Amino acid sequence: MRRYSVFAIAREALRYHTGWERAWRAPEPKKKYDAIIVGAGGHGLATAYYLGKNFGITNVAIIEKGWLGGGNTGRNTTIIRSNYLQDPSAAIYEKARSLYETMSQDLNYNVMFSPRGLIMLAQTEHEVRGYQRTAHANALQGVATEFISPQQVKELVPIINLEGPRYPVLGGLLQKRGGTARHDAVAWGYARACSDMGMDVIQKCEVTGVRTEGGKVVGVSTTKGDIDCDKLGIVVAGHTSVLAEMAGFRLPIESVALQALVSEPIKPCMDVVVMANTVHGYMSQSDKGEMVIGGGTDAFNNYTQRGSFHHIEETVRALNETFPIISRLKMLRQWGGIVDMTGDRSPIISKTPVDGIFVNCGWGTGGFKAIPGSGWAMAELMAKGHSPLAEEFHMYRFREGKFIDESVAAGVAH
Amino acid sequence: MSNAVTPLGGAKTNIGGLTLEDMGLQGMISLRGDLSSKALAKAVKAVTGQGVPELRTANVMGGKGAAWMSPDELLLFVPYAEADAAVATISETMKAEHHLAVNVSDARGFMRLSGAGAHEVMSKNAPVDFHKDVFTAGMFRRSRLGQVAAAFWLDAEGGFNVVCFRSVADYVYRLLEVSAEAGAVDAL
Amino acid sequence: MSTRLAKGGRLIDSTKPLDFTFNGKRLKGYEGDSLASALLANDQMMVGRSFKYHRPRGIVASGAEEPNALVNLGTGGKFEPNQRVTTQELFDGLTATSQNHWPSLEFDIGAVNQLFARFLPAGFYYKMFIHPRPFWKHIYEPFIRQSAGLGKAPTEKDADTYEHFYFYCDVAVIGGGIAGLAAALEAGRSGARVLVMEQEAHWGGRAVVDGVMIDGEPAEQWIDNTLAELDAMENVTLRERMMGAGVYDHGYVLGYERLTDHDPKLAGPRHRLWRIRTKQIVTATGAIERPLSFAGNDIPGVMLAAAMRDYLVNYGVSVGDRTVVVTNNDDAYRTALALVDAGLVVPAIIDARPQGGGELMEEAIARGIRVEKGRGIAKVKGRARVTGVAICAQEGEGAVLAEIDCDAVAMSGGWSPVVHLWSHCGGKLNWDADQAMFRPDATRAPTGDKGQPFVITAGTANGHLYSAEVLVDGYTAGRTAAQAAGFTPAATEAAVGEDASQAPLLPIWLMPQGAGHALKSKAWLDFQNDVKVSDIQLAAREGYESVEHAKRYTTIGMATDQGKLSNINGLAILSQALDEAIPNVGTTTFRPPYTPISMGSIGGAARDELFQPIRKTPIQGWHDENGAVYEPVGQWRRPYTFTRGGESKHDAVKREILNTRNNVGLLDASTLGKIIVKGPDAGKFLDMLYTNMMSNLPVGKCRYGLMCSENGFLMDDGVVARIDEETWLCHTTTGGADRIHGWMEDWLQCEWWDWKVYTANVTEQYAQIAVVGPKGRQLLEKLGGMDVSKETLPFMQWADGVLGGFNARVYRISFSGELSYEIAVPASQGRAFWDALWSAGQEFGVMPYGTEGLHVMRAEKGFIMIGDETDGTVIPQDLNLGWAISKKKEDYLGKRAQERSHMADPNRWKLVGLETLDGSVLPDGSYAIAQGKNANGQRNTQGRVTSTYYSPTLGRGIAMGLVHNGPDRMGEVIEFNTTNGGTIKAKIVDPVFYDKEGAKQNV
Amino acid sequence: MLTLQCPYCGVDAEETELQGGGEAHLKRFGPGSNDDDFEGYLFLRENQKGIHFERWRHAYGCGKWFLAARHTNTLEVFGTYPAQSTEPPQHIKDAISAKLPGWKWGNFS
Repeated sequence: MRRYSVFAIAREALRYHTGWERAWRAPEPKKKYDAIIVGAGGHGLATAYYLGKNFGITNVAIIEKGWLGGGNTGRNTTIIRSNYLQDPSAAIYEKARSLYETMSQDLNYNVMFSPRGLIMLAQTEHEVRGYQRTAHANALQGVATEFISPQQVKELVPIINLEGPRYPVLGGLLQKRGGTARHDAVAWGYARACSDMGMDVIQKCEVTGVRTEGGKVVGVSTTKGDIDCDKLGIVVAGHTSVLAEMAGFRLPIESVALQALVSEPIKPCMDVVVMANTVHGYMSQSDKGEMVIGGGTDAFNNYTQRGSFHHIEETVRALNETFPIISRLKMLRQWGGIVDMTGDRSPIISKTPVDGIFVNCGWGTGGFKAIPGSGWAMAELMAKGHSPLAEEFHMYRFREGKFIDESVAAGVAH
Repeated sequence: MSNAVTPLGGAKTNIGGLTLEDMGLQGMISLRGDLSSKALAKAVKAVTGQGVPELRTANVMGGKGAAWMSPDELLLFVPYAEADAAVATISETMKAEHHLAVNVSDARGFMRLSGAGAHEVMSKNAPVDFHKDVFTAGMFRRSRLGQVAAAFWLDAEGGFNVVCFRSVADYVYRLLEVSAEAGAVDAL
Repeated sequence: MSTRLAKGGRLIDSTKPLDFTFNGKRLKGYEGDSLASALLANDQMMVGRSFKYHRPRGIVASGAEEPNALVNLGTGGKFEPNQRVTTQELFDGLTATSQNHWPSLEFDIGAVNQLFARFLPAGFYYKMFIHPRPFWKHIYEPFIRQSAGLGKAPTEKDADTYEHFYFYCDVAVIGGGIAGLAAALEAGRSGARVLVMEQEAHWGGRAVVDGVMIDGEPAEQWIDNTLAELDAMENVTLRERMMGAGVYDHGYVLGYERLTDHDPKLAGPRHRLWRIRTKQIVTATGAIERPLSFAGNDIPGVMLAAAMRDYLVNYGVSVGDRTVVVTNNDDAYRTALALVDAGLVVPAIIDARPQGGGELMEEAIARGIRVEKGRGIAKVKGRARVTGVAICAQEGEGAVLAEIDCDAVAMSGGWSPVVHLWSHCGGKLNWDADQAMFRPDATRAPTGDKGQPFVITAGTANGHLYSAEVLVDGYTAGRTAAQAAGFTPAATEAAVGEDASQAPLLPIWLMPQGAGHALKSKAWLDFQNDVKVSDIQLAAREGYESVEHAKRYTTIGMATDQGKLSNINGLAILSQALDEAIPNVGTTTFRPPYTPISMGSIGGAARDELFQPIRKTPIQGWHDENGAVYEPVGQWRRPYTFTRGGESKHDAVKREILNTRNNVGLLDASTLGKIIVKGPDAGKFLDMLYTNMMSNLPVGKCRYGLMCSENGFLMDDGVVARIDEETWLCHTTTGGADRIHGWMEDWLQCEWWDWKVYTANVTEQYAQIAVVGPKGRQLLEKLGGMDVSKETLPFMQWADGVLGGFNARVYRISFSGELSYEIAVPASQGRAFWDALWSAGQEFGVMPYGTEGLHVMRAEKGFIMIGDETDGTVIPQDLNLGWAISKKKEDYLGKRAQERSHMADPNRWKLVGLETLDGSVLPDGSYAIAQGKNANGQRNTQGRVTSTYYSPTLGRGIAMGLVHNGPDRMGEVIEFNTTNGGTIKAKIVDPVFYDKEGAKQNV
Repeated sequence: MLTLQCPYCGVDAEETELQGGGEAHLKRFGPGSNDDDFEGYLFLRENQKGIHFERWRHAYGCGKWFLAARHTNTLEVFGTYPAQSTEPPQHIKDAISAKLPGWKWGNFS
C-alpha cells in the first residue's frame, strides 16, 4: 500500500494525481473464509481490522449489502466520549476513545479525531448529582472528567445562554479529551487497512441466508452466491434482527429511526461539543462550519431511515433556547438512521445460540464513538472466545437481570 | 365559596376582533362508567339537565351539560357550588353499578376564545382541522394545545371553550394570547 | 459591465427607488428587485468567494438553486448569514456584506489556496496532516476551521418571532407555475380543498419570461385569469412566498412561509411553518438549468442562460454588453434572442451540437447572430470577471480555434426536473436518456398510510419541456389528485400552450469532450465547494465508486445548494469514469428541506416563557412574593428554599429545618400525585401494583407502599389511604403522578380489562399543604374546626372535616419525623388556606420550607427518596424494605423479575447510613473503593453514596449509601473517593440518624 | 409523521397525540414461569422488517390504548383495533395477506 503523506501528495500533484491507487480492492468473494463479517460499517470493519492486527486472522471477508460506511457510520453526529457511569461501558468506550487518539497514524488515514472537549450540561439539581456521581465513577475508571461551574461552561461555550427562563445551567461534566472525528474517514481508513491486509471488502452483496449444520455455522448465502466460513460475525446494527432470524434466534432489540440535522456553515463560534440532556438536544460545530445537531428517536419500530418531524422540532426548540444565536441559522439538511435498542439501552457483544456465530449490536444512539473499542472486543471474542471488554455485554444478561443501565446517570447516550 | 379563585384570576384580553377570557369558577365532574347504562343517563340528566352526549360532542349550555371524554368517561358541567352535591346525587343514582364520579372543578383551567379568526388561533396550536365546515358547533375534541393536553368545543355563539389542567392554565392562556397577537393567517 | 437598461423589467417599479448597501457601498435599486438583480444593476459582478480556494464568485442563477451569491444580511438581532441574494427581495435600507474572505472581497488572503490548488485535490486532507499527531488539533484543524464556514455567526438573540400553523386539505399543490395553477384549477373545480404554494412572490413560473403563448394569448393573460378564478374559489387557498419544504410520511407536508423577509418593517412573525396534512400532493416544482463543464465556467460573468433571461425580462438588467451563449439545447437561443431584442450584442452562439438547433436557431441566424455548431468553449478568459472566451471543437481536446471578446457568458447544459419533494418519501426516478434527465416514475410513487400513492408530479418537474404538454400534465395531475382524494372532477377543456419546436438536446458532460487535465481541473461542477471534473475522476480512480462515496469524498453536492446545479453533472462524470450507465450509478438521497429553513421557524412560538410549560401550584404566587429560590422538578418549579434578606441558600435551608424541628414549618406539597382508584376489584388491582398488601388496609387508615416495574426495579412510592370500601387514594411522587396514572391505565386496559376498576388523576384538584413540627397541632387548633388530637386522628390515619372554615382532608403522615399533618383543600382555595395558616402560625414562628429542607429532614430520618436512593437499577430489597414486600402474595408487578439470579444475589449492595469521622459532608456520588482492579484495569468498588447532606439538626454531615453487605458491617470504616484522587473515611451506621424510636412523629 | 385512527374515538390522530407502547400481544409471565418464557415476555422482540403489531395510547385524546398492524418499512397501516384483543381481527389479517402473502409474526399468520 502506498502510504499517504504530504510528500506523496506533492509527488502526485506533479503528475496530476494520476498515480493514486485504489483505497481498497473490489474483489469477488472466495469460496471460503476463516471468518466472515456481515456489515461493512465502522463496527464490522474495525472487527475485521483487529482480527488481522491483533490475532493474525486475515482470511476474512467483510460483506456489505450497500456501500461500506453507508449505514449509521455515515449518518451520525460523530461525537466521541467515554464519560459513562457503569464500569463495563466506561471500559469499552474509553478503550475506543484512546484508540481514536492514534487512529490516523495507525491507519495512515486522517480521520481528523479532534479531542476538542465535550460538556454535558447539568440543568437540574438531580442532573448535578447524577454527573457528580459519574465524575466520581470516572475517577476510578481511569476516565478523565471533571464537573465544572456555570462560569467555566460559559468560558468554553461563549454562545450558551446560562439563564434560560426554564432551566438555568448549574454546571457541566467536562471531558477534555472527548470530541469528534470525520465519520466517513473512519470507515474508509479501516476498509483501506483491511484490504491492505489481504481481506476482501465485498460491497453490494446482500446476505440472504445463514447456513448452519448441527447447531454450527457453515456459511452464508448471498446475492453473490454461497460463501463458507468457520466463524460469522453479525455486525449490522438496525438490521440485526433480520440476520438473527435467518440464523434462527431472537434478540432483545428493536429498530427505530434516530434523526440528525445540520445547519448551513458559519464561521467557528463553538469549539466544544455540548450535550443538554434535560432538554434533549446536543450540538457541535464541524470543521466545515455546520452546526451538527442530534435529534431524538421515534417511539415505533422503523426501517425507513426517515423519522418524524416533531423530533426535529423538539430538538431545535431546545437548542434555540440553549444557544439563542442559532435561531437565525437555517437547517440545511435532516436525515435519519436505523438504530437498534436493547432492553437496557446498552450494546450486545456476544456468542449466540449458534456455535460460531457472534453478534455485535444494540449500540442504539451511541455507536460511532465505540467503533474501535467495539471492534477490538468483538475481534478478541471471535478469536479467543472470551474478551474482558465484552464480558458484561453478553446477550443473556437480561434473563439474569444483570443490566448495564446508563440512563441512571441522568444522561442519555449519544 | 368567597375565597375560591380560578388559576386565571378572571383574566380577559381583547386582541383585534378576538376575545380571550377566563370562564370563572365552573363545576366539573369526571364521570366514568358504562355510557349506555340507563342509570348513568338518569344521573347525567339529573345533575346537568342534559342527555348523554354523542361520540366526541358536548351539549353544554349555560354552564350545564356534558362532554364525551372517552368510551367510558364524561365530563359533566354543573354550577361550581353544586359540584359536591351533584357527585352525591350521581353516586346515589348509580350505586347499583360500577362507576366513578369525582369532583374535578378545581383541577381545571377553563377559558373561552371568541371572535373572527378564533379558528386560526386554535389552528396554530393543535393538530386538528378547524375549518369552519369541519369543526362545527357542539363538536368536542381532546388534543394538544402547544405542549399540553387540552379539551375544547365550539359553542353555538362561535366561541371555543377550552379546558386544560389547572397548573398549565397560564401557559395555555398565554399561548392563545401570543397566537392571537401574531395576527390572522387568512387561510381558514 | 452589468447594468440596468433604460426600459424593460416587468417586475420592478422604476418610479419607486430603494436604497441599500453592499459591503458598505450605498447602492440603488427599485421596488420589485431581488437583491441579485439590484446588485447586477450596479455592476456588482463579484459577490463572494468560494469555500475551498476562495475563488471570486458571481451570481450564476436567478433562484433557489444559486450556489455562489450568499451574503450576510442585516445587523444585530436581525442578522442572518448565508442568505441567497437570488431569493431575497430588495427592501429600503437593506444592508448586505459578502462572505468568506479576509480582509476584503476584492483582496482575499485565502485566495492563495488557488496557487496550491494542484496540491489540494479531493480528499487531500485524508492523506495529509497525519503527522505529528498533536498538530491536527493544534495547528492544522484550527487553520481549516478558520478558512471554512462561509457566513459570520450571529452575535445577538433573534429579534424576530415565528409561529406554526396546522392545515388540512385534500390536495396540496407545490409550485405556482402554469402546471401547478392548472392542477389547482382542476382540483379546485372538483370541490376539493386545495392549497397552492409558490416559493416566490410571483405566479406563473418561467412561462412569461419564456414568451409562452396560451390559448393564443401571452401566458400572462391566462395566469391572471386562472389566479382570479382560483382566488374566487372558497375551497382554494393561494399562498405566495411559501415553499414546500418537505414531504413526510402519511401526507405530511412542511410549508415554509416567509412573511417579513421582503420587508422587515412589517409587524408579526417573520416566518410561519405550516404543518400540512393532505390526502394528495402535486409537485409542480419545475426544473433547474444545468451548467456546462468547461474551463473557467466559475468566473463571474458566466451565468445560466435562463437566469440571464430572467434578469433581462423581469428586472431590466443586462449582465453584459457582449454575451457569448454556449449550449447543448435550443432553450438558450431564447436568451440570445432576448438579448438582441434588448439591443445588446451576442457575438456568437456556441452550440455543441454538430447540427445545431431548430426553429429558434433559424430565427437567431435570421437575426444575424453568428452560430458556431459543433463547437465548445476551451476556456473562459478573465479573473474576477469574464473578458472573453476561447472556442474549440467540442469533439477535440481543446485546441483553440478562435477567441471572442465578451463580458458575459450564458450557458445551458439542459434541464433537471426538481424531483426533491417527490423523492423525500421514497418516490423513485427513471433516467430519460433523450432529455438527459431523471424523471419521476409515476408507477413507483411514495405510498401513504393505506399503501396508496400520495404524490403526483406535474409539468416540467415531470420532464415536460413544452408548455402544451406542461399544461395538459398539470390538468391531469389536478384531476387525478382530486379523484384520489375522493372527488369527481368534471373534465374541463385544457388550455392550449404553444411554443417553438426544439431540436433534440445533446448530452454534454465535459467541454470539450477530450479536455486534458489542465482544462478539467478548471472545469467546475460544484461552484461553492470547489469540486471540479478532475476531482470526481480522482475519486472514481481511488475506488470511491458509490455515488455516496464520491459525494462525501469530494464534497460535491454538500454545499448550501445541496447540489441543485452540480449533482447531475457530477453523476455523469462519475458514471463515465466508471464506464457505467448513469441510472446504474444512481443518485444520492434527497433529504428535506428543499432549501434551508430557519431554525426559528422550526421552534415556532415555543421560546422564552413559552419554551416549555411551567406548571404552577395554587400557592405559586405566594412563593414568588416570598423569596422562593426554585428548582425544576419535571415541569413544575418547586421552591428549593426561601431566602430572607442577604441570606445564602445554605443558611436559609438550615434555618427552615431548625424551625420546622423546633416550631412549625409549611410545605407546599400540592405537586404530589393523587390518584383515585375505585371499584369492586380495586383492592386486588392495588395488590398487584404495590409490593405490599393494600386490599386489607382499613378504611380511614394510611399505608406506605412501593411500586416496582415489571423489571423488578423500584419506580415509585407513596402513602395510600383507604377512603371507603371500594375507594383508595394513592399518593405518588411529584414526577410520578402522570406516569403512574398512565401505568395503572395501561394494566387495566391492556392486561386485566375484565377487572372492575376505575382510576382518576385528581392531583390538581387539591392544594396539599404539610404542616410540620411540634407546634403544628397548636396551629391547626387555632384555626379551629375538626378535632386533630392524637386520640381522634392518630398517626397514619386520615379524616375529612373543616379547618378554619375550609373543607379539608387531613392525613397524619410524616416525611420528616416530626408531628405532621398533610392537609388537602380544593385547589381554588389553596392560596387562601395557605394565607390562613400563615397568619395563624405567626405566633408559633411558622416558616415555609422548600424541597432541600424536605430532603435533609427525610435523610435525617433515614427515609429513602425515589431518584436518590433509587436510580432505576435498585430493588426494594436493596433498601432493606423487605418489610414492605408482602410474603403472602403470589404475584405483584416485578415479583418474577426479582427472582432472577442477579436480583436474588446476596452480594448486592444494600442501604446503610454513613458518617465521616470528622463530621464533614461526603461528596455527592462518591464511591466506596475496594482492593485491586478489575480485568479492565478499573479500580474495584464496594459501594456508593446515594444521599449526602449537612444535617443542621445534628450539626454534622450525614449520608446514606449502598454498600456491599452493608447492614452486616455496622461500625466498619470504609474509604470513599474524591474526584481529585483523594479519599475520605466514613463509618457505616444505621441510616436512621434522628429519633430512631419515632417518638416525635407519633404524638 | 404517522397518522393512526383511534378505534375508540374515531379520531385520525397525528403521532404527536399518541404514545407508542412497543410490541403488542405479549403474554405476561409471572412468578413461577421459567427463564425462557420470562425473557421472551419482557425482552425478546419480533422487530421484523415488514409487518408489526404494536401498542399505541391515544394519550392526548381519549386516553385509551389500542393496537395497530403496521409495516415497518412502508409504514402502511393495515388497521387499528382495541387493546382488549388477544389476536388481530381477521379482516386485518386478510389485509396483510393481500400485501404480504405468507406473512408470519409470532403465533399469527
